[in-house]
Amino acid sequence: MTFEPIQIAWTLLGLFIVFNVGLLLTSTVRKIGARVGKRRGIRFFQPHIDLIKNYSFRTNFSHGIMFYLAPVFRLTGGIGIFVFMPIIYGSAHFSNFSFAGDAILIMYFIFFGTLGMALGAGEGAMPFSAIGISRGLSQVTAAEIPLVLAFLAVFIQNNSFSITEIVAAQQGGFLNWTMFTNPIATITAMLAFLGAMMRSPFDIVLAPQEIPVGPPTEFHSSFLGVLSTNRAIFPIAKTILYINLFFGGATNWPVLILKAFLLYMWSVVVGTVFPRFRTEQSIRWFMKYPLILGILSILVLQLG
Amino acid sequence: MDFGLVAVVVGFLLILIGIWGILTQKNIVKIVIGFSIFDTGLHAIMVGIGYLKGRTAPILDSAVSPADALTSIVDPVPQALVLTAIVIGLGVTALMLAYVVRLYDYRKSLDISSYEDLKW
Amino acid sequence: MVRKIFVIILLIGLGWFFYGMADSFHGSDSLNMTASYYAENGAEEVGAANLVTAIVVTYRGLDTLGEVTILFLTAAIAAFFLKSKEEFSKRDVKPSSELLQTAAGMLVPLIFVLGVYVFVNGHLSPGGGFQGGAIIASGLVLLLLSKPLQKVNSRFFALVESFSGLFYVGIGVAGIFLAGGFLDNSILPLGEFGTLLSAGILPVIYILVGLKVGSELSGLLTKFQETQEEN
Amino acid sequence: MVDSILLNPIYIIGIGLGTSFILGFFKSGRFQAHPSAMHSERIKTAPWVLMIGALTVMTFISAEWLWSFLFNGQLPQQIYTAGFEPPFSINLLMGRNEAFFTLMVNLVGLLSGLYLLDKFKEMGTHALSVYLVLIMGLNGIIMTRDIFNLFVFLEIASIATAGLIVMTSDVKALSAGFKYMIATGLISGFLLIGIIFAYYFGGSLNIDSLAEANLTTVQGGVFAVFLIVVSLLLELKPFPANGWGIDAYEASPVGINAVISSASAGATYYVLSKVLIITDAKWYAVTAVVGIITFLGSNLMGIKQTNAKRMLGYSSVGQVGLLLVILGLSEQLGNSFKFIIFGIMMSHYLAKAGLFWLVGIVKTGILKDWGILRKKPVLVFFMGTFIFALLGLPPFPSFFAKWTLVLTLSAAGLNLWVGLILFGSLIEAVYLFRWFGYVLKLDADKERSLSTPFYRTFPVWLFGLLSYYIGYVASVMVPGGETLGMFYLPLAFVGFLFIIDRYLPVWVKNTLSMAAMALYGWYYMAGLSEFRMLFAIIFIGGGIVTMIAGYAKSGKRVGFYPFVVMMYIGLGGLLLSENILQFFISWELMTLGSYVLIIRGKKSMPHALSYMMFSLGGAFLILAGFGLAFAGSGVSSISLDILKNVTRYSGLIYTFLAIGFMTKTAVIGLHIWLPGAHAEAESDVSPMVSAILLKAGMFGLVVLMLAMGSQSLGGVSLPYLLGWLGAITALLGNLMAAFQEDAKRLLAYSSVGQLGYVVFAMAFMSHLGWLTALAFALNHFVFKALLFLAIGGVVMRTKTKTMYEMGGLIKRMPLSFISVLIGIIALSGLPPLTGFAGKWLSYNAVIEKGWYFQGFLVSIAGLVAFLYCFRLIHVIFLGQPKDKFKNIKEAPIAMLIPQYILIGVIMLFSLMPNMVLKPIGEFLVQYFPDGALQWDGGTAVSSLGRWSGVAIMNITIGIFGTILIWLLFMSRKAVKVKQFNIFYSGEAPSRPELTHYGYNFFAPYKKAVGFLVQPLVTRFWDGIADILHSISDFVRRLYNGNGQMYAFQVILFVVVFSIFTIG
Amino acid sequence: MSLKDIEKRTVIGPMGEEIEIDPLRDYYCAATPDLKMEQRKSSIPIIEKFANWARSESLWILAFGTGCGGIELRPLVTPKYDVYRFGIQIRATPRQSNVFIISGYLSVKTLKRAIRAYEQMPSPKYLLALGSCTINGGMYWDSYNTINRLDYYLPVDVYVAGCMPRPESILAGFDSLKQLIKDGKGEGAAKYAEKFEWYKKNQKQIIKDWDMPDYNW
Repeated sequence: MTFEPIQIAWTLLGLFIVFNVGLLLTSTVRKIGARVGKRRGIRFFQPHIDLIKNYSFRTNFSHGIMFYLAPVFRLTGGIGIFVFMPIIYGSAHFSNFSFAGDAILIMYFIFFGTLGMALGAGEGAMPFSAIGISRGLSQVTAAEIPLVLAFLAVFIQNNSFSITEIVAAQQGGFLNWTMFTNPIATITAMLAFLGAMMRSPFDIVLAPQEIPVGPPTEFHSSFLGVLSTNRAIFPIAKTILYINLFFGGATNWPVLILKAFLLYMWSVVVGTVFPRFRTEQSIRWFMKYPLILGILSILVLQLG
Repeated sequence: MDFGLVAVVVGFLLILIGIWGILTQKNIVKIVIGFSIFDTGLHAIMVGIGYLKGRTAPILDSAVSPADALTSIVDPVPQALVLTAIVIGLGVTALMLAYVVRLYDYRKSLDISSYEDLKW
Repeated sequence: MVRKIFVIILLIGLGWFFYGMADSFHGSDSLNMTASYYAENGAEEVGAANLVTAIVVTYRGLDTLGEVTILFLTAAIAAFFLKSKEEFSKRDVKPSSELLQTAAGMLVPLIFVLGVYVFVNGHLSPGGGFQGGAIIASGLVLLLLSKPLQKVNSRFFALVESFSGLFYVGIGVAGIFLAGGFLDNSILPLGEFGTLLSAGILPVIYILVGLKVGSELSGLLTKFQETQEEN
Repeated sequence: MVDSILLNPIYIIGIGLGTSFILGFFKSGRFQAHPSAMHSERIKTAPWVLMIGALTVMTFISAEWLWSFLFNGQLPQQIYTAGFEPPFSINLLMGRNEAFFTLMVNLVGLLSGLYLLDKFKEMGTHALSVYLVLIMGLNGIIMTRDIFNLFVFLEIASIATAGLIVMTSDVKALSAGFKYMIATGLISGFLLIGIIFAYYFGGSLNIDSLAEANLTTVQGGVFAVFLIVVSLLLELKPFPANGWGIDAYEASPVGINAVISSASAGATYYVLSKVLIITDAKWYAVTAVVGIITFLGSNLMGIKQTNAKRMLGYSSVGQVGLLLVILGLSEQLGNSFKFIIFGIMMSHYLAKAGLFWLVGIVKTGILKDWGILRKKPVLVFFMGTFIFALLGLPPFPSFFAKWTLVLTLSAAGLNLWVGLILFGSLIEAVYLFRWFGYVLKLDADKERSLSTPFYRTFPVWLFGLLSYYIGYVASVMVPGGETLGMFYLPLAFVGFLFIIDRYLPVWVKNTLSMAAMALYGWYYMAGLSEFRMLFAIIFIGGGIVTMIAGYAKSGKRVGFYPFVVMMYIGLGGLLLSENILQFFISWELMTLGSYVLIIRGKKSMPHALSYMMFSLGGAFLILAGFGLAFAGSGVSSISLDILKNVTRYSGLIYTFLAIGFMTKTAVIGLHIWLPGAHAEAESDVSPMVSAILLKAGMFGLVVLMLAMGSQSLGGVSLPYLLGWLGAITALLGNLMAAFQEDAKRLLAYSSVGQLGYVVFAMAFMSHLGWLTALAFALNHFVFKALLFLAIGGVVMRTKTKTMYEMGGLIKRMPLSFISVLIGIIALSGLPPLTGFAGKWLSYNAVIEKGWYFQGFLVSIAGLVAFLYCFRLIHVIFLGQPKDKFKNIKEAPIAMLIPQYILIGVIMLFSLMPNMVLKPIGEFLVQYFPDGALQWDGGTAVSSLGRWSGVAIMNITIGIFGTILIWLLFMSRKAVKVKQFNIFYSGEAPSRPELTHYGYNFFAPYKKAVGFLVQPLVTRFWDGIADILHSISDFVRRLYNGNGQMYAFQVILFVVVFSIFTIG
Repeated sequence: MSLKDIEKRTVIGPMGEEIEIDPLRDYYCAATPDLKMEQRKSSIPIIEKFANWARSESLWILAFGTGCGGIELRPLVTPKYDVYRFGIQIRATPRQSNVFIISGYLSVKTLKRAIRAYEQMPSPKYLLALGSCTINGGMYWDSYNTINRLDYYLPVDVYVAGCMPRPESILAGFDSLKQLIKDGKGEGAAKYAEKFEWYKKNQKQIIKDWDMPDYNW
């Protein structure tokens, strides 16, 4: 596929939509949390205000070059995932730059942001952020175990890495979504999804009481602004990836937003029910049930 | 009565006695004596080997003329060899005794087991 | 005690082996190939009456040279090996008994004469250089026993020993140029069979060997005597 | 040399005896028989000069004869004594063998005589004559053809040796001499019985006529033959019954030791080969069995030794055992028997004498304080030469001999013998290299001076240079030797480097070696085929780049450059070799060079020893594999493609060669040498060893797999096994790396993991698998060299390797930070850089091949790689800077230049991956046609997905740039704050050390997954080492030092021997 | 952080050389707040008004409870008062918060931590003082170790009277703060930067063990 400049405009549009959807999703989730506590909760555009406030701080200071670049790495990671993935099946405009790579690229691009964040937190010389980073990395790599197995199952099933082909295979009724053709793989993927979403039971990384907000402690004003921009885009981009691989992708924006919202809710619901894991508990947990399920999902394919 | 066989058998017995002496005696002088018994047994065998029944010593004098030497003398070669062997035996024993003297100078003990410095 | 049992077992094994050898030996009735050759033409090739001496000195001359070297070796090793005690001469040992002294006075010259006779006509009658040398040495032992204090000049023995050895090798090397090969005795004419001056250079060699053995053994004995301790 | 005036050999005997008798004339200096000479008056040097003169004449005669045999076509000459034909008188023979052996004996006699000058002065003229008679006796033994005369000369030699042992004149020597006399007395007794019975049955005393009488068929003759053979064997100190020999070695003065170990062992050995002709085939087999038991037994016991002379005693008894084995198998070896004997005998002869002389120079018997030898580097060089010659490493004759031995034995199907011989030499290598390690590393007490007068060093010099010359001669004579031309020029350059090594500064030598390597690469490597060119780039190109770091060092670095160049010659040789001989020589040269490089590190002695043991073990496995291939392929050529048409044992060959190569790629189980060796090596050696040397093993696997395809052994398909092995190594290697506290050890374990990944990818035997492997090899070289150089620079500045002691170095060493950052991005496979290409290709290969679970393991290993990468960069560069490193400077410029060249290379590969992957793909199509990768423009399209390195790089930079501009605009004047300006809940931190989180960085991971990385493999190998040590300790108790015990053992040997042969 | 920790010391470097360490100089940035940056306003008034609006509508309070007023803040997040509606949130780190509530008497020791926390917040930042003890020392006005006028040490934007005001009055305080910010008069940080020496003199007068740099970034 040749690369026309107009494609950039469409991608920016897609990005803007996802950015706003992300912010709104976070506010709706916090509103639901408040409603559960019989509180009216925040205004649904409060995240927007917080973002603008963060950008409008006057003074800031930097711990060093890597601290300065960490938010840039982080946001590049977030946007990169969105950019390299076809969002809306069928529309050429919204398949962004997916010609550059396939699902493997996205799987590994997630770590680009993590590395940047980790380096910035490290440069901040704040011991607690370093502890947060070490916990975060351990958990993320442990969460990768079921993720790799689930993704492998999908790639084997469709005998292709390119997301468009995988989504194409799932069109025509929800019965041939991967959720139904290979349910075990989907369950494993969903468990892995929890690990990556930084929500309890796997939120020890940002545990407010123990280490003040973990890695991003030292980030403030515009640095924090860039980070929270990524906080909006990155979860949604990952959810889109899961939608494309397991839940039949989306042919139009409303379906996409609905599915994203439901998947997002899955991690929120589990979060409110389960208490927080210690890091080695989460590692051991990922090496128990999700691992067995993942192996099963591949064996099912091989035998079936 | 074949004296050759007698000599050989006696020689072997002497060798066994000599070896018994070497292996069991603790006193190094007795070991050296064991060695000389061993040597004597050896020389007995060597001489015994050369013996031919009913023949005389290989000296060509009035009794044995050079002409009929072939049928009347004993095999001279082992006797020549035994001469050399005896002298070698002597040399070895003399050297061993010299060792015994020097060992005694150092440790004032004749027991073989007190000279076990070099081991393992 | 356990060691003795092992040794007995070992000797039984060895004995069984020797028994095997012994009963494989059942005497031969005729001379074998080499012995018969010596018997036939030993006399006129070498010209020595005593065939054993013929073999010892000429046919297997190298062995005898080896012989002499071994003796020389033993003497040399003993020389640099046994340190003589400094206070040798001051030993207060009591003189030997009267009987021994007079008997030694009489017998020693006789023994020396016998020794010389044995190695001079070694090629005629039984005996030869080694036996003669040994007899001389035994005479010396008698001498040493009888007069313990009497100092014997070992320098003399060393000189005799070296001279005779050197001459022996000289004769051997001469054999290459003058006669058939190394240690060949036909440097001198074989002479008339049975007489004293027969068998070419053989008697000379045997005399030299006799002198050498005699001086070496006596040197050795004096060496042992010097290292005697009082106790 | 006009052959007419050839001196009659009998003069050797004549002069020997004559001079010793003349020596009798001189007043025996030491102890004047006459009591008047109280003090021990020094003898004038006249008698000594006389003896040396006699010895020179004797050497001249044998040299003259050997010369005429070799070049003037002289025929063997019989020498008759007493003017009569042989059976009736003693005859001597001067053939080619006799000339060779007499020259050996006389030469070592002359040199030892020279060596023992001060000892002789002390002992007096008698010792001189005894010594001269000993040498004359040995000549007699070799030349005589009469069995009784042989007995006489044997007696002369043993009595003279017994006498000379006592020259050190202490109670140890005396007791050793006495035991020696007891044992030799018994042996000569048995020999005499044997001779007299042989005469009785055979009818004559001449060996040739006894041979015709073929005694073994005569009824009693077997006994005679048995006794003769057993006593000659006993004379050679066979294993169970050689306590007396070992004590003699330990006690006697060093010059005499040299004579005993080389001259008399050689002479007695030749006698045995002479006498064996009167026996039949059974006795040859028996000799071989006794030989192999001696070889294994004495080498095994050598392990536990702490005294130098006793250890060398064990080693020389072992070598004689090896000679017996070869003699025993002589007719299976056929016409190459002579060459093998020549090779092994010469190197044993030269090396043993040389090592004994060195013991004399260093004067201390205890191995551990041999560090003093480092005061004279030349002597260290020669000691290395002798040890390598003894063990059969390349430039020396024993290497070519062992090579031909293994080939001919495996061709003859005697694989068990090959195994035993190689196992024995491996054990011998253990204690010899340990000793060499003590010399190089242990610090000796400074004030002890090392006196090296000329008369003591000249013999060492002569024999050292001789072993090189004989090595050259052997290299010409070995079958296939003519193809070794490619090594002469490079090795000459190494020699040149040795010479100038002590005089030129580092930068001259560095430029010189780099120029030479560039030339070597250009001249030899121009026409290489595809994948060898890839490896050439890694080996030679990479070598040059990493050597730039050498400029950072100052001073002279004696002994570094010759071995660096030797290593690269070995690596280059691997690529250039067409036949297995060239391949094996290059492999050994590379191991040799890298061993010396590794041992230069401060605490690297134990690691270098384990490195050498694994490499040698691997090399012997490869040798055995080549032997089997040579036998299995039927055709008698040694070209590399015999691997292609192997008919028999193909599974076994594949396993041997694969394991041999994998000792170099440090796969799990064979990896314990790697962390120590790479971590302790110097800062510019580690990149070379880690990034380049490991690829040699990979190159070997490439050659093996391309030639033999996928084999199976016992029903199990080997590539499948390799696949699992590679995957497990990748995971465990990376996991172990994640828990290391020492930076270089972390990188070393990461190399284990990465190489496991390569082995895994190659095991696919599919186009994509191999494409991944080769692309990854190139990547691994680039980023591993980069990381090691960067960390080397940091370690050079901070003088510590423990990570948590460092911290916050980004502020002081920004350039190193950047190179480590790029290094870890490439290593962990993050998209924009080249690492991702490897990851993507491996996913394609896994799905296409169907090895899902191994693929899963490898991808998890990749993630764990990300963990330790971050740990490396965080704990060293980020976090709190420590007081100690407040004003350290940036890494030296010489270390930075290669780093930034490598970064350029990474960027180039990331931007244009097709530049690398397309040519490799085209090459691989010949071997693995299906599943190739299509390329349109910059995008690689496989059957499963697509990947365009260029597009990803551009898009990422695009996004990164826009966000960076946005952030720069938003936070313009950010204040630069320092390390304690952090939010510490209202408090302020007290000291940097307390606020740096680095120690046990992945504690939760260790709690959860710790059980996977228990050091099982290390415990396994330590267990084996302990077993060997305990066996050695148990067996050596056999020699309890009691003379009677030794006599008992001698007779036991005779009885047991008789049961086996005649029973 | 005790006085002992800021003493000068010498350390041996990797090459064995002596290194002079002065903790105050080496560990802390010596810069003082830049007045121009503190008073930086966007050139276009409409953007500044919008920014002020956003700043007022998203007040992140630094969790720093001193004295008895702290307990009053907890009910704010309960359903009864629910300050989230007004965009007010409690943040754990000063780096990310712009409102600092001092809710009780300030002993000299707590003052030191309060100063450090206040200075670590990015500006614009606002200080809310609750209760009489904070404002003028209250019943502890004559105690030996509490401060009497908070304003001498830190620029206070809004005072909320009451001997610990109830949540409703705190909400009223917030409203007046929001109004203050919207009118562009929330310039406490600028005042602090302007009269920096004066503030520092007062602070050093009362805090004897001054072991901090002048301005804690």
